[in-house]
Amino acid sequence: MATTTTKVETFVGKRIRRREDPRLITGTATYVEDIQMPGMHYAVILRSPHAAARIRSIDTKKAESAPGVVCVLLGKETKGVGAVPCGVAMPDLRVPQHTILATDRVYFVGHPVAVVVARDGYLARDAADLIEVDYEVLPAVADPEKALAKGAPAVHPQWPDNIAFTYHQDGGNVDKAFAEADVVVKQRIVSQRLVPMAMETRGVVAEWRNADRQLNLYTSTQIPHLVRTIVAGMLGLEENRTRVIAPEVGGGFGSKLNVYAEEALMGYVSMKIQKPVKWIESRRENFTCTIHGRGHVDFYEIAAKRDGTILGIKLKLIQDVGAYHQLLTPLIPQLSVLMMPGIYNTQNIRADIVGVFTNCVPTDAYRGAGRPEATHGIERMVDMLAAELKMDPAEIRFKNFVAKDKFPYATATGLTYDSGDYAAPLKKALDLVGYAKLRQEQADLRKQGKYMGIGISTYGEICAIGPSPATPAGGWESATVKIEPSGKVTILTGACPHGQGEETTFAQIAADELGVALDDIVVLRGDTAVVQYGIGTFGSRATAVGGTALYYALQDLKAKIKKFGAMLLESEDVTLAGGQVVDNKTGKSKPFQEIAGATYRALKLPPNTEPGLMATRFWEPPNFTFPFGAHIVVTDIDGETGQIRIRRYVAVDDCGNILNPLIVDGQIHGGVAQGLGQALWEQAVYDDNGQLVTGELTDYALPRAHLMPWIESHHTCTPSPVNPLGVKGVGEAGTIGCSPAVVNSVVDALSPLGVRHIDMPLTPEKIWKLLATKNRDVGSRGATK
Amino acid sequence: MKISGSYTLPVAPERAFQILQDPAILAQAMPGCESLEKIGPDEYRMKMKVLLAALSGQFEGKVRIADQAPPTSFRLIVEGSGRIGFLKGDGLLKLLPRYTDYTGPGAEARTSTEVSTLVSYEGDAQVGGTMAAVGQRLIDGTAKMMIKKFFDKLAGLARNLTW
Amino acid sequence: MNINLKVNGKSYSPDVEPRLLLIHFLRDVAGLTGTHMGCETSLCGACTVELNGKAIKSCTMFAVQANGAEIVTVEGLATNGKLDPVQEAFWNEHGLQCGFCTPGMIMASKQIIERNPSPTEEEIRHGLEGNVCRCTGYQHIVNAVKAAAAGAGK
Amino acid sequence: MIAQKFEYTAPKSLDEALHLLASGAKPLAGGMSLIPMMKLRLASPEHLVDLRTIQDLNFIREAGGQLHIGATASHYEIESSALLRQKCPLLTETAAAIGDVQVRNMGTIGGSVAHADPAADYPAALQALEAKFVLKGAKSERTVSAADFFVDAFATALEPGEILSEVIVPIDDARTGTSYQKMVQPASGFAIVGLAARVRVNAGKVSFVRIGVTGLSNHAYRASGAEKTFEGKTSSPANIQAAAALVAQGVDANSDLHASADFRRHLAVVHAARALKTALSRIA
Repeated sequence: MATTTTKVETFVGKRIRRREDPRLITGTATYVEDIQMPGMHYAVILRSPHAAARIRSIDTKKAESAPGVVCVLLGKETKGVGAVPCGVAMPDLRVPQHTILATDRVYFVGHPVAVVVARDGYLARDAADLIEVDYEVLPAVADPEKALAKGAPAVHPQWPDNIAFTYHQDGGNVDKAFAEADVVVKQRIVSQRLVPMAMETRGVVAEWRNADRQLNLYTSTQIPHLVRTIVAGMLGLEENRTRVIAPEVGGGFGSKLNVYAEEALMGYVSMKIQKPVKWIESRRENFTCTIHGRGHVDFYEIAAKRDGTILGIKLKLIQDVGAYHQLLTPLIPQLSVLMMPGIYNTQNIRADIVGVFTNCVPTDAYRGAGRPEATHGIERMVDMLAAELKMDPAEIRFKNFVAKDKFPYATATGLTYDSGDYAAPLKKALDLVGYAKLRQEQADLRKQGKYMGIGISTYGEICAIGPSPATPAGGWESATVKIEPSGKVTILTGACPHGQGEETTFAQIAADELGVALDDIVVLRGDTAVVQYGIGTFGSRATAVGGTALYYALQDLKAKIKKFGAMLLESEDVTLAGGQVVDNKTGKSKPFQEIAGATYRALKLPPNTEPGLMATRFWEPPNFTFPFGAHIVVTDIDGETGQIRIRRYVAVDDCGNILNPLIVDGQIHGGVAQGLGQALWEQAVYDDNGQLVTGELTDYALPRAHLMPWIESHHTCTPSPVNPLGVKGVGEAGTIGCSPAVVNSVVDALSPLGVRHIDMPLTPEKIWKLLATKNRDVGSRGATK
Repeated sequence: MKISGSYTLPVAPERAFQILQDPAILAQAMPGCESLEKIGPDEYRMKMKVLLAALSGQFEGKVRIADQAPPTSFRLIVEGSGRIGFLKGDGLLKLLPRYTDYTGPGAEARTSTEVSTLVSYEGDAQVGGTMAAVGQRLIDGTAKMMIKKFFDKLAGLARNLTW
Repeated sequence: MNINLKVNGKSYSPDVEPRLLLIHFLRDVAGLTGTHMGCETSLCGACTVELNGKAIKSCTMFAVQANGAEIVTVEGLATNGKLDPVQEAFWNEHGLQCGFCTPGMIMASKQIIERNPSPTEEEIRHGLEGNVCRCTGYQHIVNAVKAAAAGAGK
Repeated sequence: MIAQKFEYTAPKSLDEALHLLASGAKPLAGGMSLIPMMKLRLASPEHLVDLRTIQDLNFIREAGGQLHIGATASHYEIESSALLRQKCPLLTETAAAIGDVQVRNMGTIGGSVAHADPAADYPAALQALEAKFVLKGAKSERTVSAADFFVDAFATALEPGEILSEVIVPIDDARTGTSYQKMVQPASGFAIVGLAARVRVNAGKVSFVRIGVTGLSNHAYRASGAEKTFEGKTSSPANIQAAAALVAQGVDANSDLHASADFRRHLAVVHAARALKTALSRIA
């Protein structure tokens, strides 16, 4: 028996390459489209080319008799299937009946009208062309502001005003704050519709096993358990006989944090044809039928004293809902309102949201979900305020930050910020970028007629979503840890990572807690038949909430291991360290593996102790976490073409403790790319008739390698007190911090021309027009008292 | 999408007005038009085959003429839909006499004193379906090209038919 | 139509419909599902494979056009269980997250290094123009290509 | 994502191909434009004739004091051709600006030129080079100049049954400076505008100017007004600007989501000046 403890390598905090990668880099991972089953059939969905139309008739005869076709289903046949749910309950929320196939009317381009099932995907596609639908085209409205105007076409005839919901929030005394202000700045700010564009489109394989009354549903989702509960309900199946598997998932960014018509539809098809069926979304469908993000028109007012002290913020927020509510649609703008004070010490807040139906695909969560919109608004307003007061944008921020000794800090919107040192990342970013020197250079360049801008954004965000009362479907997360008789460790997490790397970070946590090697640990997720109920991966929550559930499950097991170790060592006083249980008096030890075997062999059990080593924890977070940071962007503008070149991108993010810096950097980079996408290139544009004119990659411009700047990523570290890991979450930080920094930078560059605001995306043409026209005041002037 | 432009036809406005509403002539002049069949007063059913580079599509639709004010203006509404999408054009055509030298097709047969007609058009074009999603950068140029083809053909026909 | 082609060194002589896309041949006929379809307009690069030594988009080619060709897919890179240096570099540098674009990204990266053994950052980024990644912001991919080039040059 | 059924032939010889084309088949070269449209079912040809399998169409060679490029030479083959780099650098520079690596590996000059996309890159260079195109039919062969070839959006001088078999460009010696300047549409990689310039200077004066423009209107053209203005002048910035200012004159500029007609015109002028300036700087 070994009597010395070996020092085992620790993993948390190290740049450890990911354990999920071998299958991904060798092309052997299994995404939904890779699944093949005997007897598999293929579905193609026929969709509406019109944004609003009545369906007069549908003729499926030719399609039904086409080669290979098994059936063609229409909305009248699937009427018994439950509606696609909105998961949000609020007073006066208008929820249109969202059937899985259109029945008598279509509400947006891409609305599913019929499904063709054939034994071969090519034949299914051929047959879809043979369906004849007679549409009576109706007037459509695709712009939320136009939809609110009197006389606008009604998206849903029963609600002629097109209002889907309203929401009001008031904190402090806004009227007093504005009455006492020396200066009020107002601005309309648009956060345009975006297409999440996960590289893997959605896809579903449904396999009905009649004898078992069992439906197996493989779907590319971030929330397999919620999909199971809801789809089972829609189809009238038993939840315990519905198995949802999220195999490898090729990106989500919120677009797969949903329950879609096609998930229930494929279940229905498989039950009908008694065969497995596969549907893979085309990219065109992905553009027109998978949720979009953002879609805000915001009217901000910010009130301040002449010294720059912010007194209050008002917001009227128009949220473009689209034709229906998807799972969380009405919740997203509420997250914006929660985030309204930003990281500033402002106790007077008023917000009014109006959600508006349009003949477009629904909006819902997209990377950041409500927080990028809010941060973009606040950070633009703070910059405009600084400009109005002729203050330096860094100085006005330092002046208004919530001080670091004020935590926990209660906001006017009802949140309690957990911990923070907001000045630290800004100071660090200013140092890194060489702020004073850059301002000098800027002054010199201006003399030469050149446009260079320095843009700052200091953001806070709401992560680790979230306490259950604040979420529609539970905000806890679960973990099971099983230590097998051989000492190998299996983790089952309710989180559902799809690129975030928890197969690695969770193994790091467990390896350090148990003192075992990373290779001894397997992390399983994404299968409702394997994993206890879970909530899923979104809202920068997987590590902060799911990792904490794992941490507590590990503590339970450690206690049990120590109990067994103490029994085997016949000691009362033992320690678990380095993979050994050590008798603190004698120094004698038992390796962890031997103890694991003993718990299953169960020849002898400690008092009141069951055999085996398995623990499950459902952890309810007491609060959100609130990461923060500062991004600084330096831009040079081509005065002839309006093109923007990003010279420097400095990101200093504070996401609390960092488990794996390699992965955290990757999250920041990817987040920044999506923020830059919104700031510079991306826009989902519908024309007046509701046609999505950026409906393919030919017109929807994405960040590409040659367009991206080098991101200088740095950190400060303020651990969160909310969870024992001290982590805050980092999945959305890059996106949230990015867009206002870019726009602030470009507005700063053009400020000598009197430019004070530009809406995204900052296309060369917009910039050129500002450079070319005399009247450059594109926004309303701030009303100065 | 807004469309506008003008074209000079080598005939007088009265004749131009007639030609522009003659289904037989329209059928010949409209690019890709395979048939035009009267279904009501000033309303015609149309079959059309659009060939544009590799793009090809069969469209069925309607042509309607409205708000006639001979010989100065009328509205032309064209609608078509097919597998690859649908298109709709609604425009006001205004006809003005022109006494300046005409140099377009058919010019050789004319003298400079003859009156010709300046047809100016202004309206909306809509494109929907797959075409709308992938063809954004092509729609403007294509619409212009189709309109130009239409008038070129019409001018040629006018010349042959009129005198 | 009967065609002959080699994929990852293995010969195939399938009878295919002319309209069968090369990617569907690889995935559905040859069973090599590592190559992914990410778009239909030849703009995302997830379907990139090597055809006679050149990186091409297998979703924009019919299988019949590859008659007589030699194709390498991501599955054909590792030899005897040893990863290709580009694969290894993507792993080491965290050049992937969800992994969906990765096979195409790796194939495009190989082409960059084959044509230019010591590419600059700008040349790497230019070489990846045809491949979209929605997760990484490309920075770790650029690092991976650099690392692979440095390693391959040793 | 799935094309309609069609027949496919890979002919061994050009004659065989021309025979098939004469009976209504459509030519397939690199497929970079055609196949995406077929997948979206915007294009549904009944019979495709693959030109890439014809050896006779793939060459880049010098003959008779000119450069001859076969229709199926890929953009990559052109971009990386040592012969062209030395004797027609404008073409290699333009080829390198097309699409992305994979597209350049597969796409062909013949396919691109015959497709005549108004925003394609080659046509600007080929206009500036005063290229000649050899058009072959089952019973015909003719040579058409670039000026006469590009007729309208996607419309060329090609008659049904004819193919573009060869592109002929002149040899530019070191006294000719050339440049291709492009404003890229960020989504598709096509040109919002693309400007190709060829210039020579003699005794301190600009003696020869050719400017080709793509992307601005329905087809690529030569900006003759700008050329005439610049010829005979010094290459001063003011003269460059004065010439560039004329490139969009009288042109019916296209407009789309990515650039209005006005912006396109402006960009054409800016890129013309840049192309001229760069071309001048490259004169040995």
